[in-house]
Amino acid sequence: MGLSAPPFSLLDFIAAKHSRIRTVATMILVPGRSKKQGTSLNKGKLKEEYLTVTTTAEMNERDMRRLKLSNGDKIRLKSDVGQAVVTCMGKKEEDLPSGMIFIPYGPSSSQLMGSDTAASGMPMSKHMEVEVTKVGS
Amino acid sequence: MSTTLLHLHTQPEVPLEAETLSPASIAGLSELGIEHLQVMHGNVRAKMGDFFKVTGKGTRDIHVEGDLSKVKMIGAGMSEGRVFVEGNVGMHIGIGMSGGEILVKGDATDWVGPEMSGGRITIEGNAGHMVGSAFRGQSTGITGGEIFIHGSVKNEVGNSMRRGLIAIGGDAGDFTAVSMRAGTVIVMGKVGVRTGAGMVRGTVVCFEEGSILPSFEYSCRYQPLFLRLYLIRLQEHGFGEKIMDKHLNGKYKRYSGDGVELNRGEILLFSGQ
Amino acid sequence: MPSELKIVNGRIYDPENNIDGDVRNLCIRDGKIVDSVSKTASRINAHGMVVMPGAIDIHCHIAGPKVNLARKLMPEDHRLDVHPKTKVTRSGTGGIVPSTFATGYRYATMGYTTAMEAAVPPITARHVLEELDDTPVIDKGFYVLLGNNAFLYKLLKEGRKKEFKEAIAWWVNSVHAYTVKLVNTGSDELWKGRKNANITDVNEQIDHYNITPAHVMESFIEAAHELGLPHPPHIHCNNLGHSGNISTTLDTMKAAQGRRAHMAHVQFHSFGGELNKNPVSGAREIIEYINDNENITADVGQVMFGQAAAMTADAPLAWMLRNVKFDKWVNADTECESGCGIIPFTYQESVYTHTLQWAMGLELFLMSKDPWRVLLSTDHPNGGSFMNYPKLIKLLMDSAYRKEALQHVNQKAIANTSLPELEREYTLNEIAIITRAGPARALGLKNKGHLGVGADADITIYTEDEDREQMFNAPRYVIKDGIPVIKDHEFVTDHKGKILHSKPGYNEDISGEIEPFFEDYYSVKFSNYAISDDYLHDHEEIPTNPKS
Amino acid sequence: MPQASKTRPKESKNLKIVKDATCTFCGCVCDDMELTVDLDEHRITKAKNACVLGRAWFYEHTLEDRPVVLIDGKEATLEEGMDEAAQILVDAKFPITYGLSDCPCEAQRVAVDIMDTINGNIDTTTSVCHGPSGMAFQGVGESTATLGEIKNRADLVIYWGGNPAESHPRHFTRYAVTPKGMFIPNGKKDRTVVLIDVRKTPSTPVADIFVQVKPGKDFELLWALRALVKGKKISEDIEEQTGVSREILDDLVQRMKNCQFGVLFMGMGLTMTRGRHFNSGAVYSLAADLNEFTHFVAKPVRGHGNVTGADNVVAWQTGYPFGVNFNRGYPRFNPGEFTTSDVLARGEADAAMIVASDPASNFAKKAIAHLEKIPVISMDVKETHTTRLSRVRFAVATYGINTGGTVYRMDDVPISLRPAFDSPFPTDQEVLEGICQRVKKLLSGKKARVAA
Amino acid sequence: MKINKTEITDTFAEAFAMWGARVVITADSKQWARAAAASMTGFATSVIRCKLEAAVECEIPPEATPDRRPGVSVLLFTMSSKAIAGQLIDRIGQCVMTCPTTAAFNGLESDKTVSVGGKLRFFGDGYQISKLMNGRRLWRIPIMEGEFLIEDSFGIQPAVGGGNLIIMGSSQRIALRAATAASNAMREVAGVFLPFPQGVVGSGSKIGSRYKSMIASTNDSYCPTLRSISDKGVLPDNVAAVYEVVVDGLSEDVVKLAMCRGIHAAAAKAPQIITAGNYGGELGKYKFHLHEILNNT
Repeated sequence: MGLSAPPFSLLDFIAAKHSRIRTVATMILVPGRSKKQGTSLNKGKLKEEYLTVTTTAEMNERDMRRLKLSNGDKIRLKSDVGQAVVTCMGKKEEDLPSGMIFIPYGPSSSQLMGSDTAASGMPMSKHMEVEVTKVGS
Repeated sequence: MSTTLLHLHTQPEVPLEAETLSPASIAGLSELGIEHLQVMHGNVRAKMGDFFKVTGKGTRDIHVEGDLSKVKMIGAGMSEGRVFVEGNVGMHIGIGMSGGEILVKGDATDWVGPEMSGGRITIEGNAGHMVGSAFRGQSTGITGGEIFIHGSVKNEVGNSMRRGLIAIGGDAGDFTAVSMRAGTVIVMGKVGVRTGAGMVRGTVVCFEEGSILPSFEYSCRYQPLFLRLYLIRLQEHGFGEKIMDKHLNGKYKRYSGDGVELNRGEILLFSGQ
Repeated sequence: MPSELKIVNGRIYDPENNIDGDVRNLCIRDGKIVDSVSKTASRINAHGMVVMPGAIDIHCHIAGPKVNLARKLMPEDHRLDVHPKTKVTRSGTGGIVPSTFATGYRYATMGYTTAMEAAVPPITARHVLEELDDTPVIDKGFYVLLGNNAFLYKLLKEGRKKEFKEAIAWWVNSVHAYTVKLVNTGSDELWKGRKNANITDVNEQIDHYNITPAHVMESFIEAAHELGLPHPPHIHCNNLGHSGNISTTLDTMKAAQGRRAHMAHVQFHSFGGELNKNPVSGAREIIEYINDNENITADVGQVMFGQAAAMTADAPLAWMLRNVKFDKWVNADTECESGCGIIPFTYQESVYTHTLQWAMGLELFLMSKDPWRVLLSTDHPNGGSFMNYPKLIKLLMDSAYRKEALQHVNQKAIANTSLPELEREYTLNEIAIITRAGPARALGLKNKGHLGVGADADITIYTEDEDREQMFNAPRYVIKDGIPVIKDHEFVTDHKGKILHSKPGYNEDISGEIEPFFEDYYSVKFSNYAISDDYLHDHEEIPTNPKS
Repeated sequence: MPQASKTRPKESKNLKIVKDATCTFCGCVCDDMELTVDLDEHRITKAKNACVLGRAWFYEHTLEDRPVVLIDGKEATLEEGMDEAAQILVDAKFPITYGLSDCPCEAQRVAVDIMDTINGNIDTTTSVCHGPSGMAFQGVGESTATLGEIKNRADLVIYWGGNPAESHPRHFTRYAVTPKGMFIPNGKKDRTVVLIDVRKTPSTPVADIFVQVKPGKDFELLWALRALVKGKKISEDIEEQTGVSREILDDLVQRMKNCQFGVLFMGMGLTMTRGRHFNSGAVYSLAADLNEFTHFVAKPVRGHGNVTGADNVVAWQTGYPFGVNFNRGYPRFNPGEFTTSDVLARGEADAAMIVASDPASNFAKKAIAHLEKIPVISMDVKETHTTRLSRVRFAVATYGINTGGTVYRMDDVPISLRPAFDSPFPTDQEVLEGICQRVKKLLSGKKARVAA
Repeated sequence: MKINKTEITDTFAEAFAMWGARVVITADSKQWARAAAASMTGFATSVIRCKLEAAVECEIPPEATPDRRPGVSVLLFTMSSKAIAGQLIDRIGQCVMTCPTTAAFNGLESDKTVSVGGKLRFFGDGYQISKLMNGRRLWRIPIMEGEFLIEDSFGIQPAVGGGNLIIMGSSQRIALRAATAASNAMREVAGVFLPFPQGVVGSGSKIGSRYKSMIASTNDSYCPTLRSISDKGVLPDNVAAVYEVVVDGLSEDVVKLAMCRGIHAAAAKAPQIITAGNYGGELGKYKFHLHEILNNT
């Protein structure tokens, strides 16, 4: 039995709040682990493979179309505390909700993370609001 | 009324733990005696005089000047007297305080008044997380006293508080009054999410609409008379601009909760005249 | 160069050697008591002081996964009781579950030089050994929890008694345990497999195995007897904390059929009355049975008012307590081996059951006819901290103090005990028995608990004080392995104690039986399970006395 | 792993097989590795039973040509490195130690000793991993079990906010989903697997039920489940709030209450998002609530090989699991005050010893900026951003590959390591012991730091 | 001594030690506060039969009440400190809590307090909520209109009951005019109240009776109709009617002040005689000598 929540769109919701859409959008960045990140980490964090893996962001294809992005385009992610330029890759709409970006943990995601831990020791490492801008192909 | 003046002349390099900067410790001491009080500069034992110029012998009232944002535990354990700080303060201001008054003319950071049981702390600026909160593992937070923050605060205001009044003139972060046992938290600005999560008893008042957890239930829109008493008291303590007639005379939406606990707490959201 | 020490003019209490307060000298060389030492030996003048062997705690919970969970669980408790370092000792935190260093030092500051961790699931024994290595000053060992072991149950179900015995020996060897521990035998399967149920009777069938707790306990007692373990099975009976559990406790003692068995924290198992009603004291029935049956040893598990922590392999018990007081609760299931429950707890004078338990413990002590077999413990931290021992000693030695204490407790509870009529006062000699010589004998520790030639030079020297609590709270000197660790109440050096363990002999073939079971039902490889000798550090093997 | 196999050299003759070795890459700490070691090449050529991450771990940890010690970028001897490190630590007023999740307990114990000796501050990667779960544990406790118990008994397995297929690949296959157990004779067929996450991941296909929660709404969903389990009402807009319909919630509640032995595994999707420790606390509380109806446990799925060991060591030595400060000569604990991310971001630490971790790439910008300003001592098997900014850097042997020792699996089960081949690099433990001895010497006698 | 034409007898009013409490009733409007106060002070004229003497002390403007709503202050006296709590609980419970929009606050700072809200809270049937503000504990009792707010504890203090003036006039009209004037003046004094209707007593009593069941009976000495029958007759010939003005107060001083003002106000209306009632000084703790009051107040 496969119950599944209906799709919903964060982007639509956010779009209603921000009028300037198309090439700039506010999205939720969720960094996490991936197999590639895990395997490349063992080679070395200063090695190219790891750097490539941790600077590749996944995005819903519909969002990419809306932002006029295609696979391999460079985008700038900007949060309250920093920014990072990463490469974007499309994901099927049913696999990644609209409005969300996934990126493997690494120096790029750290650049965007605030230092406040809310008296827990843990910075908010997942779920960051970022502004997405296309910077080049 | 005479006061003892402590002026910060040297900024600490690392956090300075100065629980001796309190009426409880300086009372009756000479200037020299106060300068010789021990403080901890990181892992190094130091003297009050290494950082502060002291004027006047130890009285019940202390006046402190300087940017004390690296100075922790000011007013620790005080039961009487007054501490007046002209500047920012570090963590754990008023820790374990049972009486007297602390007034800070600047910002505070995390843990304002932990383990407080009486007295009053007023912060004219902003404060950080864990204002009037329990330390981790404690099932009971503050057991009395009043904490008045005129600016904004961050998360977990009044975590597990058992008694007392916390008033926030500005905004509060997430988990306001989380696991509250009883007592009152009044937020005059916006609140973050998950207000009152796990509260057993007690009252959270918000002047602005906020999100309500699914385990809280709406009960009515009414004028809580008791709240007028609190608001009048707060008007008398410098919140006059924030608390308007509409707040005194208006209606509040009452949500009872937390359903996962005893369900005897309440969130009161201001909802106009 | 040999290290020599001579303690002169002390009043010596050494019950094992029938010395009851005589003024004598003690000679020590290289950590052992000897006949004489050279003139260059350093001296301690113990004139007017009381000299006893170092005390031994036969039952406490001081190391391992459950203890560490409890530590992590209670930062608020540590915060209020810090343990600062000194120039020679490490820092730590105290409270009801102290850190390892604080545990060792605090035992030492009360004159204890040996303590036995009473409940260790074998799969986590490596953890226990690591912690014990960080527990300074005292010697220590542990009892391995085998009473709910799925593989052993399988053998019993199949009626393979010989393999059962071999497997026990394999386990004791593999984890470097001292003896076996049985806790609420048979309950684990019901707890984990039948939605938190519990065994209620020693003759009840255990799910899936067609055996009963009584049968399991009998089999263990028999196997331990045949293996000649230095200490018999250490048994935490069924139905702990339930009214009327005395019948279970009596049934359990009878199951020993005259063979040696140790009943742990017997106070918790001396409840009279009817199930689900208020308990009354059943201490008299229990102690009379123990008095009459020399095969039984017991530790009391005295309850002391104040902070405690239920910390037990008896998971259903912790669950019951959790439903009384909805506070933080830990449950930890260990695959094929054990359960565990932890609850912070406070014993209050005003509460009926708490007072009753306090009184029952004292009744057991005061009605005991053989101090060699009814030993002092609080089941730390279940009945209260080991730090309460001096106060407990005062309660036993000072009837006026006891009467005064009786005024402040729940009177309804006291009315259901015979404590007010008990006038007995323990003597210093008897205290030396229940805290030193008795535990040593029960444990089969020939070199401990006495001050005869050849004994370990673990010695405490007290300044005599009418207030026995004060006296036992702070020995003037504590000598461990011949080295004065505490002088004039202060630590003068750090010291590492050793691990005490036993190595019952067995036929290696048994591992061929166990290995397939591991492959099927354990989550670690069989070859990674047994613990290498590296984890023993300083250790001493206590010899077994096999019967076959 | 095709890339690794491409770089693998032709098999030489000097081979050794290590059976039942342990992989320390992730918190699964699988101890059933069969390693083929090329002793001439000093590398592992085959890691039978290892997952994709484990294979990378074993294949990639070869002996690199690096100096053992660099001081200010210049090569130095081990002794010089340890001297310099000890001096830095002793000179500091607020020295910190951080990391420790990728080294054995024996090394961790020495690290705590050093900080106790110098009245420093010690914290582990726990604080940015499941530290929030540790804090939640301190608030409400935990019903938990070893992984073997889950293999043997769990008929309802729920993963919340985690993606084990990519972070802990063998969690499914060795412990919790597919293996057959004592009362789970048919493996996965006898279990119901539920996955709750904000997005579909490679773990999703394993689930019988996938519940997609709106980002940042885990707590609300957990709270609603708690209320339903207790038979309380919940607000009608629950689907709007969380993205999960009432029908799905009711179904989930029934399954949880009626199962024989349930388990809730939580990932960092809970601890690292808004709510942090409260999210974990909600999971623990939900599991505790469910014990009124059946047997239920909850477990964090912990990350690094020995992060659980770090928790245990720090806890048994100090009473607290992480974020411990010794400034006053005894341990104190307060997450947010003594946790590394905070003491760096606030600019408080004045020297740092980083063992087996890489804060310079994982921490927030502000914290990294401060790390760049203070003297740093680092120990790592590879070059990292942290080793690069260190004043004293030690290249060390890899635990579990070159060295033995004890590690704790995510369920607190301790396991001894079986090293595969020797390394010319010192172990973390040796370096730490060298520093510890030196620090003790520098602070002996009158200079000893005592309690204040 | 004479004021204007009125003779002030050289005698004293004999008064008794009582225990007093002050309840501040607030409500959304003056009317509801008054209604509650009227109800609460009904049947509270004399301890002899009512067990309590009570009356409105004054009305309080919104700016002076704890919740900034219109308020009424009520004083309530009983003979013993034990009796007062029960009276407060009954009367607040039946007369204030039942009255729309009201709340009840303690109006006396005192070291000695009795639990009132602390008992009335049980009306909340377990749903009551306690609030502790600045050392004052308040109870919120859920009721049909919303919440009833009452303070947990009320201060009580020793008080004075039975201060009096006896006003004799040449006609009933003159005597009543003088008594009414006295009453009005006396009620202006803070801390006192006049327990009888409008403060004036037309049927003063003496202690005892020829009937066993009566502890008090008509004050025959002052009854004009008995001038010739009663042997104790004290009424001068020119007196046609007598009124008594009874005053209770929180202290001797306020009673004296009230009596002083009362004498002057009454005297201005020219009754024949102003005197006071006593029992020869045997029964009461306090003696208020009229001349002394007039000279010293």
